[in-house]
Amino acid sequence: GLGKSGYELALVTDLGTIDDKSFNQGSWEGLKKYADEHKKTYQYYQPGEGTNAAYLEAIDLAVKGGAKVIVTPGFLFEVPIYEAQKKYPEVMFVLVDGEPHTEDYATYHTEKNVQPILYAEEEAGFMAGYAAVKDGFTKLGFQGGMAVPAVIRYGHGFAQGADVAAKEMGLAEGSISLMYNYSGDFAASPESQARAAGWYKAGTEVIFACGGAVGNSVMAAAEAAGGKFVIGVDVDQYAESETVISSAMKMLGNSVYQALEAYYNKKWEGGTTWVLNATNDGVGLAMDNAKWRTFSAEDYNTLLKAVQDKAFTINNKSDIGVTDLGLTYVNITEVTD
Amino acid sequence: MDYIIEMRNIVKEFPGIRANDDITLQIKKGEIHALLGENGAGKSTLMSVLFGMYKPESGSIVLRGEPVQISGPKMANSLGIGMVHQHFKLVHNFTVLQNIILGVETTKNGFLKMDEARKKVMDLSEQYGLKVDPDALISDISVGMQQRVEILKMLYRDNDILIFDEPTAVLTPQEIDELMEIMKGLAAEGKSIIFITHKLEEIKRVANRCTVLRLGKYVGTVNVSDITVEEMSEMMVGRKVILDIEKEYKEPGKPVLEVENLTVIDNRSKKDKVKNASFKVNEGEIICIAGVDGNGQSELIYAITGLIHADSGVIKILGEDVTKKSIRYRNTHGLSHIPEDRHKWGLVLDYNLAENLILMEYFEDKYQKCGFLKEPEIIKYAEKLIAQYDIRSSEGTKTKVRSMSGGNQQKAIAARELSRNPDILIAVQPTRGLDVGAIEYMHKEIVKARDNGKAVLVVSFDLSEVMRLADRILVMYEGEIVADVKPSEITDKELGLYMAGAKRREAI
Amino acid sequence: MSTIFFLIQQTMFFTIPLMVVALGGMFSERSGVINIALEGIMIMGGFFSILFINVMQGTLSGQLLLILAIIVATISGAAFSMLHAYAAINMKADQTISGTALNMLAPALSIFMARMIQPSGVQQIQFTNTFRIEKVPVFGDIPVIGEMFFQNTYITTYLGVAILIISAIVLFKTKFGLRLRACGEHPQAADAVGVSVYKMRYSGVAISGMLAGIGGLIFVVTTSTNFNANVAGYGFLALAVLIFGQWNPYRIAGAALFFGFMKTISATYSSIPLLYNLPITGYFYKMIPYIATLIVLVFSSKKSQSPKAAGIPYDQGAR
Amino acid sequence: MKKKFSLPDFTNAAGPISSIVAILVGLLSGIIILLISNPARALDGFLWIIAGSLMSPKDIGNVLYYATPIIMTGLSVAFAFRTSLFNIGASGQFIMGAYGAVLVGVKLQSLGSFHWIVALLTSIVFGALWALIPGILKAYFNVNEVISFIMTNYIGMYLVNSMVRSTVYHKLTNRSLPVAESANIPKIGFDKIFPGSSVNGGIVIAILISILIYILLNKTTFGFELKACGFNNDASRYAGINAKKNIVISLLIAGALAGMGGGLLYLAGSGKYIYVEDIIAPEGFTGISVALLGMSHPIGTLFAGLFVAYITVGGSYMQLSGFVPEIIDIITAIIIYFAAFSLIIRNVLYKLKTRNAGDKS
Ligand SMILES: Nc1ncnc2c1ncn2[C@@H]1O[C@H](COP(=O)(O)OP(=O)(O)OP(=O)(O)O)[C@@H](O)[C@H]1O
Ligand SMILES: Nc1ncnc2c1ncn2[C@@H]1O[C@H](COP(=O)(O)OP(=O)(O)OP(=O)(O)O)[C@@H](O)[C@H]1O
Ligand SMILES: [Mg+2]
Ligand SMILES: [Mg+2]
Repeated sequence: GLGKSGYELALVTDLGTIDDKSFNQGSWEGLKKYADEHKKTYQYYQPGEGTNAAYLEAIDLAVKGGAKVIVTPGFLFEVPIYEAQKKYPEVMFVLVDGEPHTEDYATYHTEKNVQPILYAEEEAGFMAGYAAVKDGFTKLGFQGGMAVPAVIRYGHGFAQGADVAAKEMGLAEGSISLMYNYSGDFAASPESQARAAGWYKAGTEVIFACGGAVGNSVMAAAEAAGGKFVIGVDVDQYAESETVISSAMKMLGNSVYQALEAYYNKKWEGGTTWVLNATNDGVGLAMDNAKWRTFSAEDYNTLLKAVQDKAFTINNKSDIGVTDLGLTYVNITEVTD
Repeated sequence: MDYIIEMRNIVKEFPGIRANDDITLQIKKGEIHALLGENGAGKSTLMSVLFGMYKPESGSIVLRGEPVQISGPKMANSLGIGMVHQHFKLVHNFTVLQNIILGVETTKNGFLKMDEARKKVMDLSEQYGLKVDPDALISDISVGMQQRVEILKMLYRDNDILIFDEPTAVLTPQEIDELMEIMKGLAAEGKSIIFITHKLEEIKRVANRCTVLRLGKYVGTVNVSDITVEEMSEMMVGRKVILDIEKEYKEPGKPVLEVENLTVIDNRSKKDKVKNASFKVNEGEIICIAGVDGNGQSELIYAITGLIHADSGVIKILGEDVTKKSIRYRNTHGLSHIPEDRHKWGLVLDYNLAENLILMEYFEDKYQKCGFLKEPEIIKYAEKLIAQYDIRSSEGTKTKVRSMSGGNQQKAIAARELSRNPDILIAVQPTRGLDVGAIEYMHKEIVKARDNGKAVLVVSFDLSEVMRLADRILVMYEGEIVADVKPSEITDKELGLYMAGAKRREAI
Repeated sequence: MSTIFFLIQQTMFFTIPLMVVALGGMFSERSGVINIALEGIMIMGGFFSILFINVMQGTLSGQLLLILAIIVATISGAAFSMLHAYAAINMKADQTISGTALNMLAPALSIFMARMIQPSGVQQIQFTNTFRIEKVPVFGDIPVIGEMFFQNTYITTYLGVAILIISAIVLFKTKFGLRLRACGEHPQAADAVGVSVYKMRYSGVAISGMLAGIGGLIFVVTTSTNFNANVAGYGFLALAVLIFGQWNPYRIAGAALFFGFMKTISATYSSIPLLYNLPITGYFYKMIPYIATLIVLVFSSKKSQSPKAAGIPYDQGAR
Repeated sequence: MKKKFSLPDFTNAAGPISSIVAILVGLLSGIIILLISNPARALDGFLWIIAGSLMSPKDIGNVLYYATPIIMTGLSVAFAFRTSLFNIGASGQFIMGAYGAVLVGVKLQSLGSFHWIVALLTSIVFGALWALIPGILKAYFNVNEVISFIMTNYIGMYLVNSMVRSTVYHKLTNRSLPVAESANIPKIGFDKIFPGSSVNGGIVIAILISILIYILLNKTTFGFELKACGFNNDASRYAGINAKKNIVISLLIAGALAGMGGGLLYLAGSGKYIYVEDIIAPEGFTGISVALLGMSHPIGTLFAGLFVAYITVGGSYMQLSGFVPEIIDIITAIIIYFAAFSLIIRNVLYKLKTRNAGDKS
């Protein structure tokens, strides 16, 4: 009886695991929540290696396992889903963080059975940077993980938010300092701990930690430094460390949940991309457990409204460098590779 | 009875061989008892059984009238049995003192107490005339001193049954004399000694009784005073052995190997190991280099064969300067070398016999074509050598050399080096550890090479070998050649004086 | 000045786990057993001790919890290392093979067990760090020294230093150390004077297991707030430190310090203006510790000597 | 002794036999682990492991595809073992080779049908050159190769990351650009035989190289020298062999093999890119396992690589029964652990043989 009993809902992980504190985990939690509430069988699959072919194989496996809906978190699935959407027209795909296209980016095409979800991470990052400066911080840090588009958008938004806030507050040009780095991995390591410790030592007050478990190393450094803070990412990370002052969130779980709900309620919107941003509550700043000194819930609501109303133009290009953003109030020290 | 130790009907098997087959050995208190037998006769095995390192398949051991089960060296020690092994068991980077106390350390609160140990060692050293430097590293001291350390190890443990497995194979004549005296002294104190050696005259000199083994079986026990050396060797081998070499005088031909003003400096100590040495070896001549181990013989040979480079001087083979040439070049231009340490240099133990037999020639056109080995040719050649030199092994050409006996390993090297038809044959300690039968064979081969007009250079610490083989003798002392004599013109005693540095030739 | 204090403190985070694990490896190799399984043992030690902290942190916290966790790490590391000891000593196995197997087994096993044990089925194990010492009483107030060594630290740092001193004493001043070294150099000699080679080798491997287990815990506690079945290759780096340190406790400490300092420089150069302003790329800084180690080795390796019998199974019958 | 009849030569067959015993023990422990984690589906899970990779031509094709790079890194490690050197640095050589292949694959598009050959040759050269550093350090400065390999693994990883970023970087995805179609290794019809899988001509190359290495080691004077150096460095010097040169050459070849592994994988046309991430390529460490399971014999390594790929593909199917794929790693680790016991198994076989021989005489 090989493969008789199936799993209706499936998730295929990319290079990370379902507890990577990032999009795999967020998506998995949404899927699990829906499945538990609605008594659906579910399973996740790990591909054999990080190639398009291997992702496709894992999708084959999920289909073989009886999947009706397959959630694929991460832009790495853009090309595999482009293939899979035609290969399995009767299977639904939820593509988180990406849109199907060919390998050379020449053709973008989304079939009816694919629900792509994109997030305006730059808006979440923007709000975090804005709030930090408004809260009185002038020495900021951004610690990304691998320089993938979502991480880059968070970081660029963060820098822009800080810039706007500084301008509003009438601070001098260049008065906000920003240490800026991508660690190159998503793992906790002594290197990331030491780098953050160095920044804190040199005066940095708050670091936006945006790279899965890299954040845990930043938190360890913040705890050691004393009186230093961390801004978490993706989900509200307040529980992971005393030093987490707030988190820039994208509602991964929610959106996956919603996509599944739409499917089972026959309201599937496949074929068109959901862009989740501040306007539709797809991204935001965690305020419930926030420890801002002066930045209040009211301030946040004002900010959120402004972002929703597109009062700011936020650059969301991920193929430029942070110094190309042309910021004047933020003095960026890019720790490049 | 009044035997201090009796091994009764001991049987010990290894995979495929019965190394001890129903052997009985009885030792009296205070006697020196020699154990005699060919290579592989089972002497070391029997002693390992006594020392608790092997568990025999059957048989019993009775110690001071009580049957005992010796479970290991630790127990053997506590029963008063000590052993100087054929291959010394010393930790090379420990000091003399550390080696002596290892296993019976005195401690206080878990920390080593070296002072007491040092005093006891120095006392023993004085009492028995066993001179050692307690703080020297084993790797820095001579083989003779290492042996004294081994003996001190036994005395330090208050052992009164002492086993010496081939202790003289590595010693100089003077050191052998000293050892003999020490052994006699120990016996006189009431200690019982088992003495393994291949040298019959040594047995004659010190032993009271002698037990002979052959092919793992007990042959008999005799009073040494009742028997001649010839009878003993016949008992051991089962036939008559002729050790005296028949060598006819030959007029030496033209020089083959010429060494001029050779100096070798040790990299580490910066001392010169060979000082300004000059000599010639001619066609049809055997030159023996005598001397105490560690006086530069090894370095001299290494420099000639190319294993280390000479710091100054010239080496010529057949008139050609090879001082700067590679090892391979020398090997292919007339030089053959039977090295002193057959396991370190002479053999690739994990290669089979055939592979070892072509080790110096695998690259010749006979054995390869376009870089591919010609297997049939190699096997054919190996089989020829095996037959010609009577190399015994379990699986012929396919035998892993590691599993062969020392004697046969030596034969394999000799076969390989002699069959290359060299102009100059260098043999270092060619008979070390071999039994009389094998020595006889080896000597014959060396003389045959000389008679065929080869130049032969032999290095040996064994004076009787030197006297027997040499057409001319060079003595090395502290890196210098201090004598150049004919064996007929010198006595053993005089040679010993040269070797000890007490005498040097007037001028060159 | 404060930059120097900072660099010293950070250097300790790299140095202490590397040194402790390398010292563990030293005991194993000095007894004659090559231990490339250090990485795997670190992972197992980290796994069990962090799991212990995770379970107990509701009821306990602070130094007591850390000390208990250290004990757990010690025991679990020692227990796991027995697999290597059994293979290497009793089964006379190729020590590289069994070490490789354990390095492969440890992460897979700890992910598997974490998923089995934890109700949420995740592989990461969370913990709250309640172990940092802001300032050691009395010592922390000593000028200069206090700030350098007794502020913002962990007891594991002092544990590491204690392990170094004890290791050196045990190795060079005790009967145990003498016998252990003899077994790694010339086991036949040790056996012939009644030293049990098996026992000494088991002890050596067990100590390496204990120290590597502790090292795994130290590594995780000081650098993260969760455990994810890896120690970032530090077991292999510790192996390199062991060789670099030529199997000698003091040299190992020196090698670990050197490497830790280089690592600190490469990770924190961005906050040291002098270094940040040099025209050197970040990737080059990342490579510096490894390149520097190679260069130092070129000048120091000529006379390097490993324990003679390390890696060779001891067979009583063989000669 | 006369031979009337004799047992098959178990002492020579002992290698394969002990590997097979290890595999059986490993699989047995796998069943136990499956039973512990979910007894109800353990049998299912186990059947997947055994048969999952034989279910369709696609799966068989994928076994061959996965086997290709690890056979190469396995050969690399095994080859160095033959000269008594522990190539724990195959990861660095592998990624260097991968970079060389990708560089040529992306940049030199005008090469036409030679493109893949040049790309592959570049990977060989890059891998070889990367192993040259530890080789020279070992031969001429006595630097322990284990430590320099570990160091060059890290240096290689950072260097490749840095070079990818400055030469063939795709910023949107933080990885290397895709190689040109012409740089992919020809499928030589495998896409027809094993449709849907990623297998390509690379496996044929890997098999040919295994055989080539076997011949090189066992039939040539060069192999004779290399092995002699590995077994006994002093004796080979005595025999006039240039041991230093051989260390360097041996590591050059080992590096070339690992680098070629990188080339074969990244030119496979399966959509593999070099990610700019600070993680050491795992293929090098898998190579150690494969070499050890294959008893450092080139042909053994070939089969060991196929076997590891076989249970890995089967293991991914096991997820259908709700098991995590880490179980495969556990099983493989156990297999390798028991493979280390081969000496004991060999001795048992030897005893059986000699007892038998003894009875007859
Ligand atoms: N550990 C062992 N395993 C297998 N066979 C052995 C072992 N030790 C000795 N033998 C065999 O037992 C026989 C006796 O060997 P032993 O070493 O006792 O001889 P010996 O009389 O001391 O010789 P020698 O004069 O060369 O020292 C030899 O044939 C040898 O091959
Ligand atoms: N592990 C082993 N397995 C099988 N046989 C062995 C083993 N060790 C030693 N032998 C056997 O022991 C015998 C003696 O070996 P050994 O090397 O001691 O020879 P030897 O004549 O004493 O030489 P040496 O001059 O080096 O002392 C050989 O016949 C060899 O076959
Ligand atoms: Mg003997
Ligand atoms: Mg002998």
